[in-house]
Amino acid sequence: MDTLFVSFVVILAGGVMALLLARRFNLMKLVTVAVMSCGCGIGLVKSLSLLLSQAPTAEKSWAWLHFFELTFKVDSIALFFLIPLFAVPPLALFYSLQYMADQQKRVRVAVNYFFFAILVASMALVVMAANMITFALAWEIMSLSSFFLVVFDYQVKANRQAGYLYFIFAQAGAMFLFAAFALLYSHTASFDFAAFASVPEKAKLLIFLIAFIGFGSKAGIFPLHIWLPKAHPAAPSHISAIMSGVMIKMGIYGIFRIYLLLDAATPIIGQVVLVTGMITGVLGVVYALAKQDIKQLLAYSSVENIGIILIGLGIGMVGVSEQNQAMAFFGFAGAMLHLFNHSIFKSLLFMGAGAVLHQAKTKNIDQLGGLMKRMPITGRTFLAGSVAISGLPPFCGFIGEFLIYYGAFHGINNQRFSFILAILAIVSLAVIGGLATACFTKVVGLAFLGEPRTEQAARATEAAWGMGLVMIVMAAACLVMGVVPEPFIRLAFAGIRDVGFTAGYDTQAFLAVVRQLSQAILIFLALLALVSLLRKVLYRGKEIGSGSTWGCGFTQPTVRMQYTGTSYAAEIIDFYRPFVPVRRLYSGISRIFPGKTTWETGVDDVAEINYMQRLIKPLLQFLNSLRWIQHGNIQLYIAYIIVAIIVLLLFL
Amino acid sequence: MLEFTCLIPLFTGIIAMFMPARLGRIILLVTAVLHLQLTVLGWFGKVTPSLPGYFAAPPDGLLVLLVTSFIFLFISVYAVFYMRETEMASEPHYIGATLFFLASMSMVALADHLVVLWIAIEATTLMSAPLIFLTRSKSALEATWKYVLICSVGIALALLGCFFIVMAMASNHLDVGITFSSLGQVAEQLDPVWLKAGFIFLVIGYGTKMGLAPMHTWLPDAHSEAPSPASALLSGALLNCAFLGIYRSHQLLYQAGLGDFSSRILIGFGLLSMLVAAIFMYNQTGYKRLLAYSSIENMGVIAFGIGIGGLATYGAMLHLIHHSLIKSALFLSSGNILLGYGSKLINKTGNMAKLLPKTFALFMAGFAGISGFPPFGIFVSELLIIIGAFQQGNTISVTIFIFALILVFAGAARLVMRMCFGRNDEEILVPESYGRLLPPLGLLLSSVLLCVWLPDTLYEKILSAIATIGGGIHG
Amino acid sequence: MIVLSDFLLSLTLLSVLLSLASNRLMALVKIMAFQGIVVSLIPLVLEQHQDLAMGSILMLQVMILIKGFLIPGFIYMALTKIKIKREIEPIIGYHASVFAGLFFILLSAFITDRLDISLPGGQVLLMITAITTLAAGLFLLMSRRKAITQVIGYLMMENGIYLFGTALAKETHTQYLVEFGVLLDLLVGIMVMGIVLHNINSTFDDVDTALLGQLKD
Amino acid sequence: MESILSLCFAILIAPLLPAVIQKVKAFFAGKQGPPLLINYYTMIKLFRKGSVYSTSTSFVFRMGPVVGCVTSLMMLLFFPLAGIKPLFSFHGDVLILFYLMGLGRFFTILAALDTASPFEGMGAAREAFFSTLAEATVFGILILFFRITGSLSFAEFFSGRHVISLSSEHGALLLLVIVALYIVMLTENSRVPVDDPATHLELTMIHEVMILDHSGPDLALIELGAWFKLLFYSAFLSMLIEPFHLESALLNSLLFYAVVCFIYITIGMVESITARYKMNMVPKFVLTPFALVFFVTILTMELVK
Repeated sequence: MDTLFVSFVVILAGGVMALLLARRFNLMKLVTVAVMSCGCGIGLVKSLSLLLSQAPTAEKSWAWLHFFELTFKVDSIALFFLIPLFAVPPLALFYSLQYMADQQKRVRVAVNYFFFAILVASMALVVMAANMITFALAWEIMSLSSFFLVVFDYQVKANRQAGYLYFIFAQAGAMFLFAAFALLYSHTASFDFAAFASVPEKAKLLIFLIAFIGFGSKAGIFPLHIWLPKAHPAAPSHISAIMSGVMIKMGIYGIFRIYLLLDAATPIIGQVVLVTGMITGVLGVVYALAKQDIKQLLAYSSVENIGIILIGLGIGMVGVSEQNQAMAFFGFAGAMLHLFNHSIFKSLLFMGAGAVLHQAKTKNIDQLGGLMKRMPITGRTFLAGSVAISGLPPFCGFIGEFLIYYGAFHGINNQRFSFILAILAIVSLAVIGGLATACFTKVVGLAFLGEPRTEQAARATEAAWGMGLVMIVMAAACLVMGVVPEPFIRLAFAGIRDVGFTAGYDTQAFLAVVRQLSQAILIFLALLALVSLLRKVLYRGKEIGSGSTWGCGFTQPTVRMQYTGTSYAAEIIDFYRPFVPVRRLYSGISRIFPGKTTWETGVDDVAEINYMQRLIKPLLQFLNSLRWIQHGNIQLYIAYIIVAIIVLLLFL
Repeated sequence: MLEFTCLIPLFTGIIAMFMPARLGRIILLVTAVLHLQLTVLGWFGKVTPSLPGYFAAPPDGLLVLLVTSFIFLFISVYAVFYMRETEMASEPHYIGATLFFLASMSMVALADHLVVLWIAIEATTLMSAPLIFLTRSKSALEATWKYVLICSVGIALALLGCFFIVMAMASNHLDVGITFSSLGQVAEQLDPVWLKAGFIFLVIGYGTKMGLAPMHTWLPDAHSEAPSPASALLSGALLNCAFLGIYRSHQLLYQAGLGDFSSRILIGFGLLSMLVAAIFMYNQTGYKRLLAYSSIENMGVIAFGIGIGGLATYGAMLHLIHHSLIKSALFLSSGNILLGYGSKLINKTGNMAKLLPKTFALFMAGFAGISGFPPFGIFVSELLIIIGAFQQGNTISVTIFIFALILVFAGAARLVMRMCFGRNDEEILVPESYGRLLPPLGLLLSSVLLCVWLPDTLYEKILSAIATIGGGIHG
Repeated sequence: MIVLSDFLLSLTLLSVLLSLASNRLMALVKIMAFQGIVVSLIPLVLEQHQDLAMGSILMLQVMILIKGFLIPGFIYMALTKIKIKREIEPIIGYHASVFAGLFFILLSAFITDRLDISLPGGQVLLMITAITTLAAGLFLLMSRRKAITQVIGYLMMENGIYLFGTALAKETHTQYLVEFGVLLDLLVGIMVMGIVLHNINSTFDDVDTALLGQLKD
Repeated sequence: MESILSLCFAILIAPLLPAVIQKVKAFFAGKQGPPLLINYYTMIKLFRKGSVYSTSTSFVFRMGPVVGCVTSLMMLLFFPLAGIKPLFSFHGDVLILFYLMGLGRFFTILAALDTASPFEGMGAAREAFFSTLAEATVFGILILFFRITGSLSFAEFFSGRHVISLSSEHGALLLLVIVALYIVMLTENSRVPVDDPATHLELTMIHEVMILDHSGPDLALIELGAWFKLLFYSAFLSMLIEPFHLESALLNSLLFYAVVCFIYITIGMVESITARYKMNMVPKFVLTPFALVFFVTILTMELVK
């Protein structure tokens, strides 16, 4: 455990070095990245070895401010969350070496690295915290540092707004957490996590729900997700990768942790988590489909994946309350594995999007196209990531979902309500999978394939080699984890080792299935190779012509006639109309010889609209209507004092 | 001899009034250092008050005195550099008034006699009025007028409150000195109705001074119109002094077994202040006014915490310390902003991150601190208040409390971001200088330091202070 | 003696009503001077202050000097020095003000009755006067536009509180502190207000508080 | 050995059966129709040809047919044709198989989008949409089967203790499932009334428009994939319909293929006597089986304990 603290110190040292060396840009980047990666590496190795060696949970604590204690504890769950947390940042850092190339902003870049270091360290502390004070402390530092990372490009107004929104959600979420902790403390009179289980059963549900809102706003559950699709596009891409790949998982960690600590008997908790997961998953992917901004789309896709993870957790929780060990085990393990996978492929995709943004200067799908030829590495790795995130074999996304399915199917034999929940979970997973396919075929098909829609896209060239290398590594990781999933599944199993209810579940039968699964994937790959070979043979020595795409009768089709992202998604969006309001702006046609007319559509977030219309606007109106209080008239100010006295005297 | 904390600044203030500015600055700094030394000596009990019927050094008073003295030193250093750059016409006046102000605040902290406390608090009003008035602009005049008049009215009512408390004693034919310490010993024999009436008037009166809504109306005007070092003093030190008056009264009621009554009133005022501050923060036009409303909000937090009792009182005391440190740092950096942009309007500022990077860092850090982010201490204090409130079962009020905190944060964050990151293409009038950067930095760092390591003596002092109102970390 | 004290108290009440009805600043200042003297005299004629110590007498003289002459004189000087219209320009009219004053008397009688405090003999009227003066002072503060009338209102309020103090507090407890405090407070307060007033006048050309309504949200 | 033979037979016969549909349609139209072996001829013709590729396309365009074909083939690999134990099978294989189908779809769509054509995207969008809905139905069916048999493998569905069969105690439920699966089959294989493979207006096509630019062996692979897929679905259906389990594998196979043939004929009949739906009606049509399956699954709450 001390080694882990050493790694924090190294990471933080890297961040401080960035500040110290801010004037020498390239040296600063190199040193910082090297030191911080080294720190992450130490942490990664240590946490992996701790996890695999089945070491007993270690604990360490310091006294703080006289009656608090900063207690840290690593159990298997914490260790499991530490792995992506230490694995992704070095890759993101390496990527950032060439991504953050603007010498003009060197101080800002240095500050960015500084907060990056703090973010990574604080996330690790969140995971290791073993009492609520420690947790809250680390949690708040995490929120604050990530805020500064989001507003890196503050000159753009949208980014400022995104940062603002994120800030509000972070703080409001933290307040909910504080409330939950305070409620816990009022029952246990102890800050220690271990005391949570002694809370009376009646209070547990309420506490969980409050904490769920707090953690959910960080994780991005629907409808608390609205900061996510704004903040992620605003941040630099390697930061988005960290935020989406690792940081929002802290919300999941919190939900999981508090669930385990409360050890509540009520089935409602699991049901709430499961249903929230389904809603989050389906709506997340529908919104992702509706967006034309790649990074925004990826952010919504993160919402979707949070939904999938929550479905997994929810299945696990329902399994626990139904005393169905298999269901619980696979639900939790699936959630863990999917979370791990998501941190890899989502980071990959954000980095790909960053490369596109860097080279083509736009994130809008409807202005891209044909990048596969111009940016072959980015294109291919992005394709791999897309397949993975759609949950399709042979990439890793499938494996996590497979586990969740497995758990959910074990719930089919339950009775009544939990049976229906299991059905709904499976169906929504299937729907999410289908929609994710639609969503990512849209991104790949429209941004990378076809013809460039704008000049910028046509001029794009491959990103710098370092960025490409990182993406290749991650794509390869996705493939390996998909084809040989067993070690990673074992890792996930090790991760939930300390979950009381599922402990001791016999995994041998399932691991046999996994080996067969892996075989099936290999068979598929072999067949694929075979048929490709066959195709090669069939084409050997034949004339391969090339020409323009057949325009179905149009003799001169232009690139502007390509199908756009908006039209691609239109029909599916229409199907989900009540939840996904489409905004249409049409200038209309008037007069006999009409002038230029415009037609614009966009999809607004139904949660955002409702917040604005139902909550923010009335609230602001109400506040505004009270502004007369400070009218500047001194006579009435004195009257206030008199009124206050009279009112108080009435209480006498 | 602890009374010298009042007398020294009083004398040096008189001297400084008639000295040239250059000498005055030295006098200011020397006095600040001397004052701090004396305070520290008093803190450790080396020096004690020598007029027992009138002055005493209870832990709460010492706490406020220390905070006042500490931030006064930093603000004085800042003021010296600030005045050099602004070429303030009436610099001796400023130095004199600020020293008188310090004297009166020290008197508040040490006062034990009901009426002495009252006189001292009224004196702070009168001594600080010239500080607000210093720029002599129309708006400064208006602010001063409102400040003096409203506070005087409030304080006059507090005097009535003092009479009522005396009456509470007289009507039961008790005969002890009307000091808080001796009243506390006979508290249970006091007439409850008079005591409660007295408390109401004291809360209204001192609450006017402390900026509790709805008596807060002067505060945003005065704090925004005063020169920045003076605003920092007003917000960081004066409000605590007024709070001390309320705290003592609450203490008295608690000892008389009427703690519930006074707690409820404090909770009510606390929440009302936070909500009122929230109303005016989200759409504020001036950043100094924004900070002023934030002070109202924080005073509300403190009142709420004291009212809740138990663990929350400890939080409230921590909040008092950290609020003073952070808010004065914020006001000091707002002075830099004012010099830089030449305007108090938020719309005229912007892009601080580029134009005034160091001030930006301070301001942003201060904002993060005041909003309750670690490593600043308000994180701990707010958390403790929330925990304490839940522990006491005040669910509804703590819900409002949290709601108000979120509202205030949302309102302030928008404007702070506008200032720090918004567009602005104008030139900076006065560049940053270290003399005006280091004092706020020092204040912020001390907040961080106190959040990392709280000296035992401070901890024990806080505990013994809150023990008298039934607060405590295990309560 | 009872008669004398009641007489003085009635005079105070009269001055209160007069001040509410007066439409000239100069007259108002004179009324306040009168009220100051009367109020200062009241402790002298109260029953429990029969045996006057040397200190009290000294205090009394200082009191009369300040309340009756110094402060009104100061305000008078301010009035003559600054160019202001001499009308009071009330927000609430004179007649209404007088009625309000009468209402205050009724109200304070009611409150005194309800309070039912064991006041040492014959001080019921004292309480009534104190509350009325206090209320009327606050009323002046709220209902008059000129800044200078507000100062006078404040003065009147302080008179009321002072009366309260004499009614409620025993000498032994306060030991001149109340008097001392009130005087110091008044003196410095009025001085500060006067200086501000002067500056307001020179900056705005008038002391109408309508001009002092620029700082708002 | 049996398994390999059965698989080879299925692969060989897959191109033959669609010709049956064409025959039926011709019969209804009063025409003679193409010969039964027409598809083999087509295959040979296509294999001999070269290709023309659009300059817009990339490697994804060439990958599409291969992946599509292989994923369909995978289904046959794992399916117990005529009740004969498949080559490969494990608990949970249905999940990966249907996801592999998804992969095939993924690449087919991408290949369509790769052409930068104004029309192929249209087909791709519809394909993505309808198959999402169909997938939900398929998983609904899997839930039901799991409820009945406790397994997640094609092989185990039709062998072992709890066999899915019309003659079993859940036979009544199965009728509804058969209807549902039939509709899914029509959807997934682009048949009338969802799609019309014979249509010639690009604007109204779904699957066909996506492969407009493919030619030569690539097109042949696509066609092969489509035939495999159709065969898989009809095999699945016929395993549900046909309740007999004869001792002899040969007889069993005969019966099985007879039923498969019958299903192909019904497809032809449906195509002959119904018109295709308007595009906006299709989602409703595709949702019908989902509703059916969901209903059935809920019913099992009482029936299957």
